[in-house]
Amino acid sequence: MTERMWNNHEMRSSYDVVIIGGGAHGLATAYYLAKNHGITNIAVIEQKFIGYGGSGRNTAILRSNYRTEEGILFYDQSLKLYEDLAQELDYNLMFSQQGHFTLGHSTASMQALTTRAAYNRALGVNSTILDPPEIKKMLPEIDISNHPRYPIMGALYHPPGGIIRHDAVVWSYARGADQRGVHIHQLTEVQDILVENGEVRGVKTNRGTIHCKQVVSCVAGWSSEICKMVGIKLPLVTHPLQALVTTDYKPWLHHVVVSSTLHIYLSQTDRGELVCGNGIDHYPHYGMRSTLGFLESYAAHLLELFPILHNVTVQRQWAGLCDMTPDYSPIISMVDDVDGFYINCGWGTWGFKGSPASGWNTAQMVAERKTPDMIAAFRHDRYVKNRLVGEKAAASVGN
Amino acid sequence: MSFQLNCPNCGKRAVSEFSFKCEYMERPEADADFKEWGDYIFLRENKKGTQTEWWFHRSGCQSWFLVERDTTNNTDHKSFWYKDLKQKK
Amino acid sequence: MEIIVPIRQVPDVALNIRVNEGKVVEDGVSFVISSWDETAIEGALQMTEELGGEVTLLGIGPERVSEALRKGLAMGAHKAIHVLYEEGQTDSFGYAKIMAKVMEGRNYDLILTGKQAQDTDAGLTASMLAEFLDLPQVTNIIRFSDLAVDGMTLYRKGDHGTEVIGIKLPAVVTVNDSLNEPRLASMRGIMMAKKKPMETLSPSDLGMGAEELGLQGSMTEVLKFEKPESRKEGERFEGDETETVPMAIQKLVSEAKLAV
Amino acid sequence: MPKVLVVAETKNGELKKPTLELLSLAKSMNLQAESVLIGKEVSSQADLLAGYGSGKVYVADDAGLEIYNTSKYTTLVADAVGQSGATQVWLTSSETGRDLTPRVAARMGVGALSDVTELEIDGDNITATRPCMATKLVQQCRFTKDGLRVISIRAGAYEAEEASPQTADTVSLSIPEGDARVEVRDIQVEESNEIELNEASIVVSVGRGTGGTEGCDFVKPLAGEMGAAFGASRAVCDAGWMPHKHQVGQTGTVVSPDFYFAFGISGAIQHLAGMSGSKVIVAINKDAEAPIFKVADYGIVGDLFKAVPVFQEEVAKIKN
Repeated sequence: MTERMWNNHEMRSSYDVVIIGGGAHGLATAYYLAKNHGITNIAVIEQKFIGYGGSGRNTAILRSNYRTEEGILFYDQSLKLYEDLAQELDYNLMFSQQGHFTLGHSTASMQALTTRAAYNRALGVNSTILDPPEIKKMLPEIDISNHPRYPIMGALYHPPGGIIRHDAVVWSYARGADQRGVHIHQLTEVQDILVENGEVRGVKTNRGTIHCKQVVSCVAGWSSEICKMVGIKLPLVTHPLQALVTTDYKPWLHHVVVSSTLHIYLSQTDRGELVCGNGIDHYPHYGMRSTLGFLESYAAHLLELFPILHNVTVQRQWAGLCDMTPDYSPIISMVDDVDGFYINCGWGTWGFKGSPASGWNTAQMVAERKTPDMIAAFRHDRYVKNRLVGEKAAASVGN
Repeated sequence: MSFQLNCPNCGKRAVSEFSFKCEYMERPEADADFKEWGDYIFLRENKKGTQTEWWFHRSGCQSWFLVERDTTNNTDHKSFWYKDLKQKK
Repeated sequence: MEIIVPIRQVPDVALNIRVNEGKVVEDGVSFVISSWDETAIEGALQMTEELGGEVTLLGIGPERVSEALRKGLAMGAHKAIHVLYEEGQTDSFGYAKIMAKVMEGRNYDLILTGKQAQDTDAGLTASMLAEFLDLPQVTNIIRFSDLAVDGMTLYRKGDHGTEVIGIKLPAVVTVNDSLNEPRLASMRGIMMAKKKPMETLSPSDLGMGAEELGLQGSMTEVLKFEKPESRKEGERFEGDETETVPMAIQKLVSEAKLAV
Repeated sequence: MPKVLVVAETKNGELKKPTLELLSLAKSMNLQAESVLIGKEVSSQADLLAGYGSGKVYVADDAGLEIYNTSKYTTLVADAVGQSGATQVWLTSSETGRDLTPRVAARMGVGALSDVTELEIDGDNITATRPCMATKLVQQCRFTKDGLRVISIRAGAYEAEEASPQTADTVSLSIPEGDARVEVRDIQVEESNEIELNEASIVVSVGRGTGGTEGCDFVKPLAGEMGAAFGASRAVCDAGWMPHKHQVGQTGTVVSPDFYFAFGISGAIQHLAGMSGSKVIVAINKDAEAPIFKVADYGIVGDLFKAVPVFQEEVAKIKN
């Protein structure tokens, strides 16, 4: 019998905090609430199973080379938490800080990358601009000739960026939270959130009602539906994002490579598979289906960068849901009109790398009932107050 | 799986010919306050289920039109002109 | 060798299939090439790799079938024929008639396809096609050998053993999935598939009228689909085998009336 | 007046149980039935067919019919249909039946329904129920045009009653030439004297969990001791651990015995589709998460190498 990573518990009729969503963000929040703040009477409720959503469907790329001060500091905290996470959770997360390339294919994108490098360095994040021969030295198989439709003009190189085993992050946060007394309830679907006189009273689920004074919504692509239950409209649009994994290939790619112009990013796992991701589908959708069109355009773009890969075969493709915000920054926020309700969403295509800092700060916000400085910029109503945190220029791919 | 979108002008075409624009919302009056306009610009229903939305036939007749579509599957959607939306109501 | 591989696009039966009011719910279903047909594509590719010639895929059905054909082209097939056909209520007889029309005037040595489609599980169309074209048939093959442009040896899984059959081409052959492990599409294959020729035909291009299509052109119809009463997990025995096995057998004898 | 022609199947000169099931079904429905008997040295079986209620028996007994041959069999069945004036042809859904059903139907210019598990007959109006989508669904079908009804029926869908031979009214069919483009050369028979998978009331099957030929051979004696047919998963047959004739599943033999014992079979969809018609399923597997447990009436989580000897002891106890 394999050792269970977390236990099944009877559902209590009340908890101090209910976290909706058993992905990396929800579980990290539960873990840090227990570890940093001693709050352990917590239920994490998940409609399917742990890691079913974006946490199990992303391409597990980590980096902090963002564009705004708020973004850079936040993702830098996240990356630093990731660096110590394997030791802290006593779990091999296979974190490999192999370095991260963002390729530029136009003068405009080189300018944007140069600005990012400067901002990054000013805030202590390691980022530099490389020219094509320097790129070629580190990625010998890349085509830096002027034959492709979009020749490479340079790259933003970010040495601390890398990849991690995403399932292991989810499982180890779940185990860490479980060991501290948190209850994880899978196959539990939220039907309503109970609010009285502007205060949270509980959560109605398909397995009965749970009484609580604090509810955290960490449901990414499904956030609009959950927040509607307390009368909050969000600036989110849910789009699918597709990815694929190839069959094993010789160890060949030792860095993460991203090209926003070609809409692709790829990395190689320790098993030799290439994990490849794309931009989001161009219309909103709640279905997680993969398309042939994605496969075709991906293959064409990949071979422009790396002609050597023409024989590599596709093993599997899949899709996940992304909750896109207008400024490509997340929402981590209290709500003025509903005391005890917290929103954690807007993770779009950039969520996995943010989950430790997201959990850390959300936990602090719930425990202290006030917004930590680190995430003050990420309020849900910043849009209508015209306080956007523009990270579109730092998104992996032009969506 | 991709699907074919029905353009009221050109008929069924591959969805890749079109641009999704935005879910349909009533536009505020010109003299509406800052908050009302802010909500209109940024906030979305983002409905899981049937919603009415703006589409644009980018690689075709360049028409803007409305589509009633279930966002959990794309089958059996309805396409129509804006003026017909008014008639519906 | 010129090989035509009729393929069928089916709902992925590995996933949950839902029924509403007697009909299969297509929403949320992902469509794939029927797995036995993938085996046939692989078999055809191996044959042409040895003898030269081309593999032509044939798909009949709505627009979405073109995706299945392109996936087959990405595996390495050379060209495809898509009969754009929206008629849902067509039986094996009706499909075999359409295929027979497609074959008219075409040059081919072999029609190779799956032993049955994964959605109907009927296994009728290929043999009916063989009869309509007056061609010999060998179904359910698990191996082939002695490949030549005019014939080959086929090994058919029969009721009493493996039947060894010499066949002269042209012929209709269906494959068992033990024949091979279908290859995956390569990046280059996926990219090249877009440029490979795809011939799109309508039933009227084939000279077929309404009386030959849909329910009118069929001999049978499906009245309704139902979800069978699904088996429920019964009793589970965990622990030491010397205890669990006698316990289970005792129940088998007393509850289920096992007699040996 | 409907009249059924049953296409009889034999093995080693003896009628197979599914054929008798078809005749018993016709009798229970009060349908007039005749049969066609094809093979080498099979004439002696005509009396048993008559005993099961077959009126005329159309016989083609020839050395050249020892191994199944699509072209010859199709011609013979079509000939028998013509002579008998049958309005329905019933076949079993064996490999022979699967090959022959569509060819006969097309020869007669009609459609067919295959692998039927339930028949409702009102004259020649037939409603048939058959599994589809890897048995995830069943469909109810019917014939829409007038003419001959060609149907193949799954083995075990109906019971065969006991009956004793009677003198048959036989008609000899003339032996056709067969298609010169096909040469049926040989049949590679792996073993005999074993119970046929689709006739057995108990099936003992092995999967990848046996680890190899030795593991399969370790379980096999249990089948003999239980009077069971011996089956295997596709993984086992493709790996060459057991011959293909043992394969249970949609690609091998579809079985619906009273008892199905799965040793070390995880339960791939096509395997489940080939055995989920079994009345009682017993699964033995080390992996508590194996999908086979979802369909098993009795699931034993454990090591098959430890479980088999205990099974043998217990079976011996029951026998005494």
